Amino acid sequence: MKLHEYQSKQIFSKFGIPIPKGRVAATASEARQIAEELGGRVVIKSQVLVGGRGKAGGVKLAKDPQEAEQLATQILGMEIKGLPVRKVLVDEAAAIDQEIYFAITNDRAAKKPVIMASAAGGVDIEEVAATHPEKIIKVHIDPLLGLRDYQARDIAASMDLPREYWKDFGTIANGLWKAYSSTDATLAEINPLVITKDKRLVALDGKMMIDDNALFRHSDLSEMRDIDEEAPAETEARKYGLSFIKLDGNIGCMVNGAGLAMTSMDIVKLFGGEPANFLDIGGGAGSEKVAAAMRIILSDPNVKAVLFNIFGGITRCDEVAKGILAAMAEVKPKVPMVVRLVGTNAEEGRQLLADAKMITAETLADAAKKAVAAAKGA
Amino acid sequence: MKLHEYQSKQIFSKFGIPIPKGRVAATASEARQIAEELGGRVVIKSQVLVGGRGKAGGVKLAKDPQEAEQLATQILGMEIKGLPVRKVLVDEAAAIDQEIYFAITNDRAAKKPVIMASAAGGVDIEEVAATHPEKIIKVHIDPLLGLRDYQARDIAASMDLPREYWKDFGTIANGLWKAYSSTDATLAEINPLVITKDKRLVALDGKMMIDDNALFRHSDLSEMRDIDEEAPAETEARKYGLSFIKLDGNIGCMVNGAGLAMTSMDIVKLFGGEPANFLDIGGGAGSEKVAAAMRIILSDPNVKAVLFNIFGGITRCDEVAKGILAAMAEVKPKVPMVVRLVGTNAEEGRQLLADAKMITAETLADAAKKAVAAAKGA
Amino acid sequence: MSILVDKNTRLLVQGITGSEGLFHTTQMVNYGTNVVAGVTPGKGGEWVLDKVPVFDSVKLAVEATGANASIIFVPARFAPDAMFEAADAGIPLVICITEGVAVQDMMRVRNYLDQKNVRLIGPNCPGLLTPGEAKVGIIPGNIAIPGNVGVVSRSGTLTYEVLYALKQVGMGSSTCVGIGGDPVNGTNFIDVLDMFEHDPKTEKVVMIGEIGGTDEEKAAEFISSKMTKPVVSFIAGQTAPPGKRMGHAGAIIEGGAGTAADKVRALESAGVRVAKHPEEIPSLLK
Amino acid sequence: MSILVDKNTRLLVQGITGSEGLFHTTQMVNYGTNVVAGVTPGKGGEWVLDKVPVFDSVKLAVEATGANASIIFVPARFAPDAMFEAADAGIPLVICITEGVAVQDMMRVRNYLDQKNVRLIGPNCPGLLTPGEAKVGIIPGNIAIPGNVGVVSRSGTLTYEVLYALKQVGMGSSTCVGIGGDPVNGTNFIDVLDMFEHDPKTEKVVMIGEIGGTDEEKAAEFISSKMTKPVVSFIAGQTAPPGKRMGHAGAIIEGGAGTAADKVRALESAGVRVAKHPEEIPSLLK
Repeated sequence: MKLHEYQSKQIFSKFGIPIPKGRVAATASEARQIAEELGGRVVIKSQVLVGGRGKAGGVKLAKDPQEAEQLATQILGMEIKGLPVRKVLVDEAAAIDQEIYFAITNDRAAKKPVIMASAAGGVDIEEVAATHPEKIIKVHIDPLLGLRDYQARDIAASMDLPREYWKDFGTIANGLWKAYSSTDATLAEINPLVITKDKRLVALDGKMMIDDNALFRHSDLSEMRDIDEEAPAETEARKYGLSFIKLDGNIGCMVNGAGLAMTSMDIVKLFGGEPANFLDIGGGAGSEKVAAAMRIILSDPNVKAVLFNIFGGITRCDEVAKGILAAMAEVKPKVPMVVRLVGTNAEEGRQLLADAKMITAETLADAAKKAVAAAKGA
Repeated sequence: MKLHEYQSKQIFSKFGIPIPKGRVAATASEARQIAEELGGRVVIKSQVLVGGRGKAGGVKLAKDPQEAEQLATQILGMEIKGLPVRKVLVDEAAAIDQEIYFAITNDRAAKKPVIMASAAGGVDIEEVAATHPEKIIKVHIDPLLGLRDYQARDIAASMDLPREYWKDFGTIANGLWKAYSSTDATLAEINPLVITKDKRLVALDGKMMIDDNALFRHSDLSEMRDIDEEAPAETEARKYGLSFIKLDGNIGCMVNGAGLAMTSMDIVKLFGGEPANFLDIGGGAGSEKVAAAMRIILSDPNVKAVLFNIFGGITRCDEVAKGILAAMAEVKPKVPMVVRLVGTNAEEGRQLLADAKMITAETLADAAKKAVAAAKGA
Repeated sequence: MSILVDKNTRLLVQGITGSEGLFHTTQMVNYGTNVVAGVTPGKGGEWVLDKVPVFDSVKLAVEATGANASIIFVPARFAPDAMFEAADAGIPLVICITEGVAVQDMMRVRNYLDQKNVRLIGPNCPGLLTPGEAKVGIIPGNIAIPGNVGVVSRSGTLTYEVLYALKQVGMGSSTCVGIGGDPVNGTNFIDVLDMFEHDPKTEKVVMIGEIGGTDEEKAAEFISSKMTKPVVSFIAGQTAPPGKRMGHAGAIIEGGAGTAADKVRALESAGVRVAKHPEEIPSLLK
Repeated sequence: MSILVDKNTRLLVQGITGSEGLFHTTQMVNYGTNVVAGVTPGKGGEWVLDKVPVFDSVKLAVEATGANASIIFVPARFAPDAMFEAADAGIPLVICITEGVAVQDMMRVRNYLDQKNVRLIGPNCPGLLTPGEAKVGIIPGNIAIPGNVGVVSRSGTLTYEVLYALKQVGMGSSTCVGIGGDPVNGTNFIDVLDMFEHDPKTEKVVMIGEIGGTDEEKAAEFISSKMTKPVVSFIAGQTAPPGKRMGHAGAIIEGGAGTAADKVRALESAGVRVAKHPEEIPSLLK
C-alpha cells in the first residue's frame, strides 16, 4: 500500500525526523488559508500516488497566499498520469543548499533491510544510480539487531556530509529506521533530504510503502489507504483478497497462482489474443471469492471471452466450480467461457460445470487458443 | 532500582496485563475513599521496598470502607524491617482459585533473559524452588528475537494450565516481556498471578527492578524512584555515582573497585576491626567525587577511623588526593586517617598529601592493621 | 535417491487440524508420505485420520515421534512463530506453504534460521514432491511420476502444469521443489540446482522462473560455471505490464534487472534452453 | 608466548580522544604496546601523540592499519554500539574497559558477538597485560614483571594488588586477564583457564573471584576435571552483607549459590588453595 507524501511525512515527524511546516488541503481556499498561517513563500504539491508529478507540473512555488490559491486551483484541476488530483500539500518553502537521497527498503537478495543514501539526491536519483552507482551508498541492517548508530555515522562519512550535520543525520537515520520497522514498510524514502541555507537537515519529500501482508497489525495505517486513487475494481478485488490488475485486452482471465496467471496471459498473447486483466485468485480460494472474481471480470465491458485456468493444489477445483456457478446465476454472462480444470478435485469440478454450457479445454495451449477464437467470434 | 508494587502493576497494566482495580493512598481517609469507590471487600497493602511484608502484617483484608480506614491507619503506622510504611495500595479483593508464579529476569550464566513459571506460586515460591525445582519451569528468551508466542504456550502447557486460559496467558506473557524489555528491567515478577473463582487471570502482586545503568534512557522511570525508602547517605552517594552501603562498624572505608572494596572490608575484619561501610568510588573518579565520598563517610558518627585504599589504574591517585584535600578543608575531620596509594600517579598523589598528617601504609594488610589500631585508639 | 525428502522422511504437520492442514494431510497420507505427527496448540492428545497423533507443541511432537521435517499450514500471521518454533525444536527441514507472510517477519525468520542451519522451503510455496516416495506439500500427487528430471520452481500452479506436461509424454521427475515466489524466502534456485547437480538420480533439470528479483540471473551464472547437467527453463510474465514499482529504491536496489527478457537472455547465454510456454518443455528435454 | 595479546597485537583504541582514552593510550604506548590506530567519530584525520592516526570509524581504521584487536574507552551508553561496530568490522578480539553498561544491552551484544566468533573481554574490566610485551588496558604496567603465573580476575583493582604482591617477591606473570565483574560479560573464568592450561609459558595460575554468580563454582569443576597446572585463588566479599536481593527470581535462578563460603568450598574441593587475603597469594604459589 502506497502512502501519500503528507502521510509519509506525518509518520517521519512522529519518529523525530524534521519536516517542513505545512498541511494538506482539499480546496484552493483551504490552501490559501494554510499559506496565510505559514507566511512567506509556500510550495503547493499535488498528492497523487504516482511518480513524476513535478515534471507533470504538479508542484509549484507560490510567493504569497493569493498565488497559493491560484496555483492550488490549477493543480486541484489536474490529472497526473490519469489520476485526478484531489489534495494538495501546502508546505513552507525551503532555501536549499544540497539535496540528499536517503531510503530504507528490503533487499530481497540479501534478505535484509538496506539503507541507500547519496549526496546526489533529488529527482534524478535513478539516473545517478544507473550512471554513477558508486555515488549510492548501500548499508545492510541486521533485521534482528536493527540499525546501529555507527552505521548512520559511516553513511554520513561516506557521503562526505560535513561533520556538523552528523548528529542530526544520526537522529534522522534512527527515525527512518523506526518509521520503516514499526510500520512494516517495504520502502521509507526521503528524497530529497535537504541541507537548508540556514544549515538544517529537513525531509522535504517523503514516500512510504506498507507491506499489505502486515496490515493486520497496523489498523491505523490501513485507515490511511486512499481508495480514491484506485480503480473501483481493484478496491473490490482487494476486499476479497484477490490480486487484480486491469489491462487493455478483451480476454478476461481467472487463474490460480500468480505465475500461472502470468503464463496464461503470456500464452493468450502468444496465440494472438490480448488479456483484459491479470487476476490471481490465490491459493485455497473458496466459492465466494471465485464468484467475486468473476463479477469483477465481467464488470469490464471490453471483455469478449473469459478464460478460467485452474490447476488445483491447495485450491480445489470443485470450490472454483461452485463459485463460477454462483456468479453465473447472479450475473448471467453473455460472453463465451473457456474453462480448464486440472488437479485437486478436478473431476468433481467438471461434473458440477457439466450443465453450464462452457467450452472446455485439456491443455493450457488449447485453452488459450479456444479463448482467443471465442473472443474473435464474439 | 526497585519499584513499588503499585508502580510495577501500573507498568504491567500499560502492557495489557490485567491487574485488580485499585489505587495508592498516603492517608487512612484516602484509603477509605478508595474502598468506597471500589465497593466490596478490599485489600490494604503496605508499599515498602522490602520482602516479607505479608508475614510482617503489612497486608490486610477489609470487609468495608470503615474497616479499610482502620486497617490503613494501623498499617500506615507500621515499620517493616526498619522501613516506615508511607503508602498503602487499596485493591479490590479477589476470590482466588489458584496462584501462579511468573517472572522474567536475567540469567547471567546463560547470558539471556529467562522466564520462570510455576503452578505452585505464592509466598512460598522460594521453598518450592529449593525442594521441588522440577515445579519451576525455565525458558530462555533469545535477546535479539524476543519472546515467541509458542514459548508462552509451551510454558502454559508445562504448568498444566487449563487450555481455556492459554490465550490470556499468552497475552500476559507478551505483556510481561514488553514490560521487562522496554523498561530495561532486571526483574519483572508477578507473584501471584491468580486464576480467580470467576475464571480470570489477574496479576495480584507485582515486583519490578530496573537496571540503574539503563536509567539514562528512561527518565519517566527515574522519576519513580522513592527516595523516602533510602538512607539519605545512599541517595547522596547515588547522586555522585558512588556505590555505597552503610554497615554497623566504625572504620570508614573508601576504595576504588568493588572487589578491592570488599577485600578491604574482609581484611579489616580479618585483623579484628569492623567496617562502617562499603564504598566503591568506581573507576576514574575525579576529585569532586572523592570529596563527596569523604563527606558521606564522615557524616556517620560511628566512624572512628577512615581507611583509604586506592590502587590506581583508570583512577589516578593524584585526583583522589585532590579530592581528599578538598573534603578535609571543608569538613575538618577529627578522626585519624590511614591512606594507601599505589599505581597510576601514586607518587604525585603522595606528594599532594605529604603535609596532611595522614597515616600512610605500604601493603593492604599493613593499612588494615593501622586502621584497626587507629579506630581502637580513638 | 532424491533430494530433501524421501520414504524415510518423518513428517510433522503444523496446523494439522485446520481446514487446509487436514485436507492436505489426508492427501499426503494417502500418497504414502510418512506423516508421524501434527501440532495444533490446544488440541494435543487428539488424533487425525485415526493414525496421526496431535501435540500441543513442536517440541513435544519431536520428542515423541522423532519427526525430522515439518510442513506449515498455519495462517500467515502465525506462520513466523511456527517457523521459529520448528527451528528451536531442532527440526532441520521446514516447508512453509502459507501465503501472505509479512516480509519483515520473513527477514527475521530467515536470518534466525540461517544461524541455526535450518533449511527452509517457502513460504508461499507448493512444497516438495519426490514421486513414488513422499509428497510434502500441496502438489497433486497424481500429476507426476518417478523419473530423472529435477524440477525447481518459484511458482506454484505453474509447476503443476510442467509436471503434468511431463507426465503426458511419460517423463518423470526425481524431486520437484517449489521454492515459492515471495521476495524473501528460505531456499533459492542456486541451492536447489546444486542439490540436483549432486543427486545421482537427477539427469536433467527444469527451472521455472518469473519476473522480479534477480534469482534467475544468479542461477544462470551458477549453471554456466558449476553445472554439468542440462537445464531447461521457462520464465513467466513475458507480457506482464511493468506494474506498480517500488519507488526509486526498488529500481536502484535491483539495478534495472528482473524483466522476463533479461532473465531469458541471461539463461540462454548460460546454455539453458528456454521454452515459449510450459507445455513446450518436454520436447526441449528430449 | 602468552595468551590473547603480545608484541604482534595491532591495537585500535575506540574513544581515543576522550580523557580516559587519551590518558591510557599514552600509558599503553609508553609501555611499548603496538597501538596502530584510534577511532573517534568526527575526529578522523587527527593524530594522537603525534604517531597514532585517528579515524571516523572502526571499518576505516581496520582498512588502513590492519588492526586486529580493539580496546573500548567510550562512555557506557555508547559502548554497546562500539562493540557492535568492532565486531562488524571483523575485529576478532575486543576489550571493553567501560563500566556501567546496561545489562540488556550486554545480552544483545554477547549473543551477537558469539554469532560472529568475536572474543570479548569485559566490559567493566581492567583489560589485559602480557608483561614485557603488551599492555591492553588500564593495569598499571609497572606493577608486574614477566613470569610464569597466569592471572585471571573478575575484579579490577584487586588484580593490581595481586600482581603487585607477586612482584614484591620477584614473581612475574605470563598474561594477566581482567574479565570484569559485570553479570553479563564476554569471557569467563573457564575460557581463560583453558587458555592458560594450553599456554606453554604459564606454569601456575591465580584466579581471583568474588561473591555473586556461579562462575567460580563452574571454574572449580573445570579445574578438577581438565586442569593439570596448580591454581591458587582468592574470593572477595567473605564478610559482605547479603545485600540487596533480586527478589525471588535471583534466588531461584542461582539456586542459593554465589556466597563466598560456597565458592571457597567448591574451589578447595577441586584442589585449589584459597588465600585468606591477596597478599598471601605469593606464598601459596611457592
